Amino acid sequence: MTREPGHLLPSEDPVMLIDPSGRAVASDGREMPPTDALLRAFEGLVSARRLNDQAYALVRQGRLAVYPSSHGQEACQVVAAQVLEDGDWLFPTYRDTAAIVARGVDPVEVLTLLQGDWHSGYDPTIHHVAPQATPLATQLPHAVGVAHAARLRGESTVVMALCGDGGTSEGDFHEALNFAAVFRAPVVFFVQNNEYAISVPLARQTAAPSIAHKGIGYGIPGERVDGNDAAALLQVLGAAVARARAGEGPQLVEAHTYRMQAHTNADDATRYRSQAEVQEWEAKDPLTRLEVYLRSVDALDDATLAGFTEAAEELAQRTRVALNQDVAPNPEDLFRHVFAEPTPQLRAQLDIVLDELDREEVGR
Amino acid sequence: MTREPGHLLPSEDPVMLIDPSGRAVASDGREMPPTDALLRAFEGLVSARRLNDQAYALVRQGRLAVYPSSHGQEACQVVAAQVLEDGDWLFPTYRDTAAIVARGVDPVEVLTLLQGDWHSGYDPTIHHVAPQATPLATQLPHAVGVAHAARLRGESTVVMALCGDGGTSEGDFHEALNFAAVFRAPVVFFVQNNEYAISVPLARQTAAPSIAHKGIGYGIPGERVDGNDAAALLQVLGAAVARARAGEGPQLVEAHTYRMQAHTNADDATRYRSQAEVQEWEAKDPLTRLEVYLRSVDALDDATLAGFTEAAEELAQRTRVALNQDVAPNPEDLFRHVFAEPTPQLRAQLDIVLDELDREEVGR
Amino acid sequence: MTAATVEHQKLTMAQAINRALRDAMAEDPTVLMFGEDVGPLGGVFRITDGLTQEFGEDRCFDTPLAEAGIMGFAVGLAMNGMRPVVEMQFDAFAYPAFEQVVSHVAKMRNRTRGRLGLPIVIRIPYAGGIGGVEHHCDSSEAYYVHTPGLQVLAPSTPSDAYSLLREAIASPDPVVFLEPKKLYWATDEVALGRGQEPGIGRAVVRREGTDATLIAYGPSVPIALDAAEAAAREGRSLQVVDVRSLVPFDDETVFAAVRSTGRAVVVAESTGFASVASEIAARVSESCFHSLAAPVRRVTGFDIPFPPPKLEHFQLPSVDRILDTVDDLQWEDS
Amino acid sequence: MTAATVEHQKLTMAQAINRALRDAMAEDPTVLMFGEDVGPLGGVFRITDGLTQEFGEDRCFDTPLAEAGIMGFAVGLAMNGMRPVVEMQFDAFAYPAFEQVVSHVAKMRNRTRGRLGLPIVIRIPYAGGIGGVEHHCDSSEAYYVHTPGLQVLAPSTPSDAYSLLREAIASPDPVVFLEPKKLYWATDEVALGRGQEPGIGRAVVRREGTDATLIAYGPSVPIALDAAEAAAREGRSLQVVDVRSLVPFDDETVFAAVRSTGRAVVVAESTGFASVASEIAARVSESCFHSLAAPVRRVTGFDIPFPPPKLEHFQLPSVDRILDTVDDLQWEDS
Ligand SMILES: Cc1ncc(C[n+]2csc(CCOP(=O)(O)OP(=O)(O)O)c2C)c(N)n1
Ligand SMILES: Cc1ncc(C[n+]2csc(CCOP(=O)(O)OP(=O)(O)O)c2C)c(N)n1
Ligand SMILES: [Mg+2]
Ligand SMILES: [Mg+2]
Repeated sequence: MTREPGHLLPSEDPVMLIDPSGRAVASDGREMPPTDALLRAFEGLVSARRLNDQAYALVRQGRLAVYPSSHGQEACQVVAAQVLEDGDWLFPTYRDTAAIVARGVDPVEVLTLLQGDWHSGYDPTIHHVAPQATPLATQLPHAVGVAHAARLRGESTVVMALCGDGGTSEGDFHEALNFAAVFRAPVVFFVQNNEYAISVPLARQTAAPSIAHKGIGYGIPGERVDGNDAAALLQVLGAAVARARAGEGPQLVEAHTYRMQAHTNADDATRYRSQAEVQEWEAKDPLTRLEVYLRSVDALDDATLAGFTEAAEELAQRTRVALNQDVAPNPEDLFRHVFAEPTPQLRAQLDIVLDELDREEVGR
Repeated sequence: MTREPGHLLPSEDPVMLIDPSGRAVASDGREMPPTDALLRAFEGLVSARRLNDQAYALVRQGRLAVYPSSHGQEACQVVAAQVLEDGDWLFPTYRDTAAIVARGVDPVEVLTLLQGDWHSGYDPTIHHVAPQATPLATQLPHAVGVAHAARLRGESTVVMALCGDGGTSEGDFHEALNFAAVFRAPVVFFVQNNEYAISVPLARQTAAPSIAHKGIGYGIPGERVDGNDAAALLQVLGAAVARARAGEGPQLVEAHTYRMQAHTNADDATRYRSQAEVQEWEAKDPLTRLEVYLRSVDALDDATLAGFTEAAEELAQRTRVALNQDVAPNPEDLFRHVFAEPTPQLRAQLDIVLDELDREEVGR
Repeated sequence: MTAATVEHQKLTMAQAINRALRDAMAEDPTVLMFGEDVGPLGGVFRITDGLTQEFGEDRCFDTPLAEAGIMGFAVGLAMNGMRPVVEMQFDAFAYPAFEQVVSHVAKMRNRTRGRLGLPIVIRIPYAGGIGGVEHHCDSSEAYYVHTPGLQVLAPSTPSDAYSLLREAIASPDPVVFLEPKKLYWATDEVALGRGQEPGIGRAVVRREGTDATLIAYGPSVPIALDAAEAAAREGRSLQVVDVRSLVPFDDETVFAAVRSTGRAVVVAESTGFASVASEIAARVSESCFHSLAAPVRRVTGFDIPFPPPKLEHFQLPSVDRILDTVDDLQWEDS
Repeated sequence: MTAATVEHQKLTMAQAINRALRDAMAEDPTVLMFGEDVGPLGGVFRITDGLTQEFGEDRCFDTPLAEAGIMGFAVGLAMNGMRPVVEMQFDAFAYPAFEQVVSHVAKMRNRTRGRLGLPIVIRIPYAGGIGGVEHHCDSSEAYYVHTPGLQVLAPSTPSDAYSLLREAIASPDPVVFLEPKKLYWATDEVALGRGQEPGIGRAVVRREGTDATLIAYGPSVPIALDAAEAAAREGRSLQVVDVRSLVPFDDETVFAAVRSTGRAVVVAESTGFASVASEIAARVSESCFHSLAAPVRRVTGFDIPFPPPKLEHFQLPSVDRILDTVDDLQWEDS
C-alpha cells in the first residue's frame, strides 16, 4: 500500500472559495484562482445560462424533441471544460451541453441529437469530445481507455469524465474507477451531484457519507467541492487535472449542485420535490455569486458584463436561426455508416427506401 | 449522515485471535469465541479438508469433470455456515463446497454440478442454500433480494453472501452492496480474498488499501479478518450476522486467506505464482493452528480428533461410493423444467429425443 | 365470473397496464412493483401512477439506478416468496441486466430441476414511433425470445395489455412483457378481471381475409390492420394475425391462418436479421410449404441502428411497404 | 505474396489463433490483446500463450475481472488509435458486457455518422462439446448477429481461424470472433500471412454434392461433413456449405448451393428459436422458393438451457439427427 488510506477520503465539507453571497472564504491551503480565469469562467456561465434558455424556448417551439436542462449546473460544466488543454478529452452526458459548448463545439452541432437529425452531431475527434452518453455511466470505461491509449504512447492527455449522482449506482461506474486505478489512467471522474436522478433523491441512490467516499474503495482520492462555486471548481478540478497529468493517477471529484429545472421538459418536478427546496438553491446561484465577487474585486464592470451578455445573445440567436432551418437529414446515412463498407444486404435495403422515395417523387 | 464515516473503515490489520503458531493473541475488545464453537469449527475443518482431498481424487479418476479447491480456505467456508441459523440463507460460489456441506447439504448433491449430472444438485429451499454461482458476483444482488423479502415479511432472516476477491471487480458487486445499504438489507457480504482470481493477483484486481475499504463507499462498515483463523472468523462473522439480524443493515467482511491448490485441477498455478509464496501460507494453515490452540486449552485430545477424522473419512467414503455409481441422468429433465409447463414446441422436441432413444434401443 | 358480470372500462394502454398492476397488487400481497422512477413519480410514462400512494412504499418503490441490480434483486425476492414486477425504463436500458436475465432469470427453474421457479415480470416500454432519441427505441424482443426459459409477450391493444399482464403476473415463470410505447395512448374497451381474453401462448386472428395473411405483433399490428383496410379498398382481402405471445408461440393458429390463404407476410418493427420475423418466416415456410403459393416475405426494420427521430419513419413498417410486399406475392392475375 | 512463397504450418486451431495474434501484433504496434488471465497464464485455453513474454506487459495484459469494463476500456482504446482484441473467457461471461457491445461497440460508427469507427475484435470461446459445466457452453451468436454494426465470424478450421482473425483485426469495424471450443484441438495445414483464404463475407462450399445442401458454421461444420460422408455411403450426395461469416452473410454462395440441389438443411448448435439457423432458413426459403423440392429444415439445439455435461450430446446436432432430417426431405423415390 503506497498511500496512507486517510488521504483518499474527501474533506468533511465541500471545498468552497466564494460563498453564496459572493464573499471569498478561506479554505485551508486552497488558493483563489487568478482573476482572469474567474472572469473567463463567468463569461462561460453567462453564455451557458443564455443558451439553456434558448434551448428551452426551442423545445416549446417544437424545434427540439427534448432538452435536459443545465440551469444551476453551469459552473460545473463550464469549469470542467475550462481546466482542460487542447489535447485532452471530455466525456459528457446528455445533460452537459454547457460543457461541450465551453469546449468549443458549435451548439448547433451539440443540439443535433435533441433536434432529432442525427445521434451525435459533432465530430468527436476534432475537439476531443466523446458523443454525449445517454446510457448512464457507460462512457466512463471509454474515458479510461482513451486515457490509457494516450499513456501507452507517452502523451500527456488527461480525460475529464462526467457523470451524474444517479450514474454512480451503475456497475460501469465501479468498473471504470477500478480500471482507472489499477492502470493509473489519467482520468478525472467528475460527478455532478444535483441531488436527483430524475425523481429519485440522493438518499435512495446511496447510503454513503458522500459520493466522494467511493474513491477510497478503488484507491482513488475523493474530493468534494461546492458545485455552484466556479472558483472552488477551478481550484479542485484544476488540481485534479494537474495531478493526473503528472502521472499520479485518477481522481474522483464530487460537486454538490442542483438541477434548477425539471429533468427535461417532459418531466414534472413538482411530483417529487418542493418549491421551497428549489428556492433554497436559488440563493446559491453560480452566476450571481461569481458576479458579486468579481465586482467586489473590481474585475467586472457593467460594460464587460454587457459584452458577455451580447456575445451570449449572439450565440443563442445563431443557434436559434440554425435550428429553425429545416434541412431534412438524408436517409442514405442510415445505411452508409453501419459498417465502413455497406454489406450487400444493406445496399439492397437502401434501394427499397430510395425506390419508395422515387415513387413518392413521381406521385407528386 | 447517521454514522460517523470513520466507523465504516476497517481496522488497519485483519482481526486475529489465534496466531499461526496456535497461540491466542489479544485483539482489542474482541473476545475469544466459546471453546465448543471452536471445537465444532475444527470438526468442520477436518471434514472439509478430507472432502476436498476426496474430490481431487475423484477428478483424477474421471468421476468429476472439474473441481475448484477449497484447500486453505476451509476456515472461511466452515465458519460462514456455522454462524447462520436454520432460517438464514447462504449464497455460495463454485468454490464453496465446504460451506455448503457445513450447512448440511449432502456432498453428493453438492458435487452433482461438477459430476456433470445436473446444474444444481440440491434443493435450494430445504437448507436455504442458493445454487452455486458461477457467473461471478451475480449471486450478490440475489442475496439482497432474499434478505429484503424476509424483512418485508418481518422475518429475522440473515443472508450470508460469499464471493472472491476477483468477483469484487464486477459491476454486480457494486450494485448489490449499494442496494443492500439503501434498503438496509440484512446481508453479510463475505469476501474470501485468496490473493488470486485464477492467475490474476490482487494488485491487478484493485488498488484499494483493502477490499474492506470498499464498504464506506456504500455506507457499509468494512471489516478485515484473518481468513485462516477460525476463532477470528467466528467472532467477526458472528458479530456481523448479529448486527444484521438486529436490523442494523449489511456489512462487508474481507478474509485474508490463500488458495493452496491451483484454481481447479485444469489450472497450472506454477505459471503465475512461486512455490515460496505457497510455502509461506502453508505455515498459516487453518487446521494446524486451531488444533494447536484447542490442544493447548485441553479442548481436544487424540480420541476426539480420531473421532472427527473417522467421521470425515466416512463422509468422504460415502461420497466416493455414491459418485462411483453410474446413474445416467434423464434427458426428459432437459425439457421438463424449462417452464412449469412445457410448451408444445418443447414437447415436440422431447419427442425427437425419445424417438431417437427408442430406435437406439431397437437397434441394439 | 360470467360474461354478464364482467366490468368494462374505456382505457388507454397506459391506463390498462396501470389497472392490471393495481388489480394484481390488490389481489396478491406478494406482488411488488419497482424500478427507476416508478415510485412517487409514477414512472416516466406514468404507468405506475398512484401505486405507491395506494399500496405504500414497500409495494411500489424506486431503487438505485442500476438495472442489473434491479434484476438480481428481483431474482432474490422471487426466490423468497415474492412476485416482483420490474420496469426497465426504456428498451436499451435493460441491456445492463442482460447477464442476470439470461444466466439467472431464464435458467433458475431449469438449473434447480424445477425446484425453484422465478415468477418475475420484466416490463419493458419498447420500440419506436415516438420520436425518441438514440437508445430509447430499440426493439429487443429477439434477444429474449432466443433465450430459453423466458415467456415473451407483446400486446397490441389495451385489452391485451391488461389481460396478458394479469396472466404474466400470475405465471409461475418469468415473463418479458413488451409494451409498445407508441400504443400507450391507444384506447379500447377493456374487460377487467382475469381470463377475459385468450391467455399466454395464444395468437388471435384480428381480421379475417382470404388472399394473404399478415402476421404481426405489438406495435406492428395496427399498421398491419391499416394495410389490410387499404388493401380491401383495392379489392384484396388480407387476414391479420396478432401473435401476442412470442414465446410460447402459437403454431396452430398461425399455420391454420396461412394455410387458409396460401400467402404470408410477416410484419415486425425490429431489425430483421435473426429476428422473431425470421423465426416466423422459417417455421411457416417449413410447416405450410405445400400450401404456399409464394415465398413468405418479411417487412421488418432494416439492419441498422434505430434512426434518429427525423428519420425513424423510414425504419418503421408502413402501410405502403406492406402493400408493396403483398403485391410481390406472385399473384397469377397481376 | 504469390502462392509459391506462402508458408504453411500444421497447427491446431488454438495454435492458429495464437499465431494470428502474434503475426498481427508483430505487424501493427497498435494491436493490443487483453482480458482475464490472458497475460502470464496465456489464457485458460492458452490461446494467448507467450504473447506477454514476446510483446511485453503493455501489449498483452490482464485486466481486473469485469467484462463490461473490459469492453468499455476497449471502446476507449479504439477511440484513441488502438486496435484492441479482447478475450471473453467463456461465452456466457460476455453477457455482462452486453450493453457496451450493443449500445456502443456496434453503434459508434453510426452514431458519429462515420467519423469514429471502432476496430475492436471480441474473441469468444463458444459453444459446447467439451463437457463444460453451466454457463461455459452457450452458443450466443444470435444475440450478436441480430445487432446491426457487428461483423460476426465463426471459423470451423484452423486455416479459417487464422485467416479470418487476421482479417478481423485488420477490419475497420468491430468483429465478434466466435471460436468453437471443441475445435481448439483440431489440426490443419495453415497458410500464414493475409489473404490466403476467402475473406469476411464469404461462405465456402466444403464438400460438393447434388442431392441436398447442408448449411453449417463453426462447430457444426465437421458434423455436417461427417453426415455427408455417412450419406455418401448410403448413396446420397450431400453438399456442405460453411457459412464462416454470419455477418455479412454470403447470400450468393448459399443460394447458389441450395438452388443446385433443391433441398436444404441448416445445421447449428445454438438453440433454434429466432437464431442464425432461423434466418438462414427464412432467407433460403424466400429466395430459393421455386428451386425447393422440400421445405428447408433445421437441425439445431433444442430450445432449452445448455444441458449439463452428461446430457450435452442430446443437445448437439449429430450425424444421425442430420441424416434423419435429410431422410425427411420428401424424396420421391423413398
Ligand atoms: C442505463 C440507463 N438507465 C436508465 C436511463 C434513463 N435515465 C436517463 S437520465 C436518468 C437519471 C440520471 O440521473 P443522474 O445520473 O443523477 O444525472 P442527471 O440527470 O441528474 O444529470 C435516467 C434514469 C439511462 N439513460 N440509462
Ligand atoms: C462473469 C464471469 N466472468 C469470468 C468467469 C470465469 N472465472 C471463473 S473463476 C474466475 C476467477 C474468480 O476469482 P475470485 O473471485 O477471486 O474467486 P476464487 O476463484 O479465487 O475463489 C474467473 C475469471 C466467471 N465465472 N464469471
Ligand atoms: Mg442527478
Ligand atoms: Mg480469489
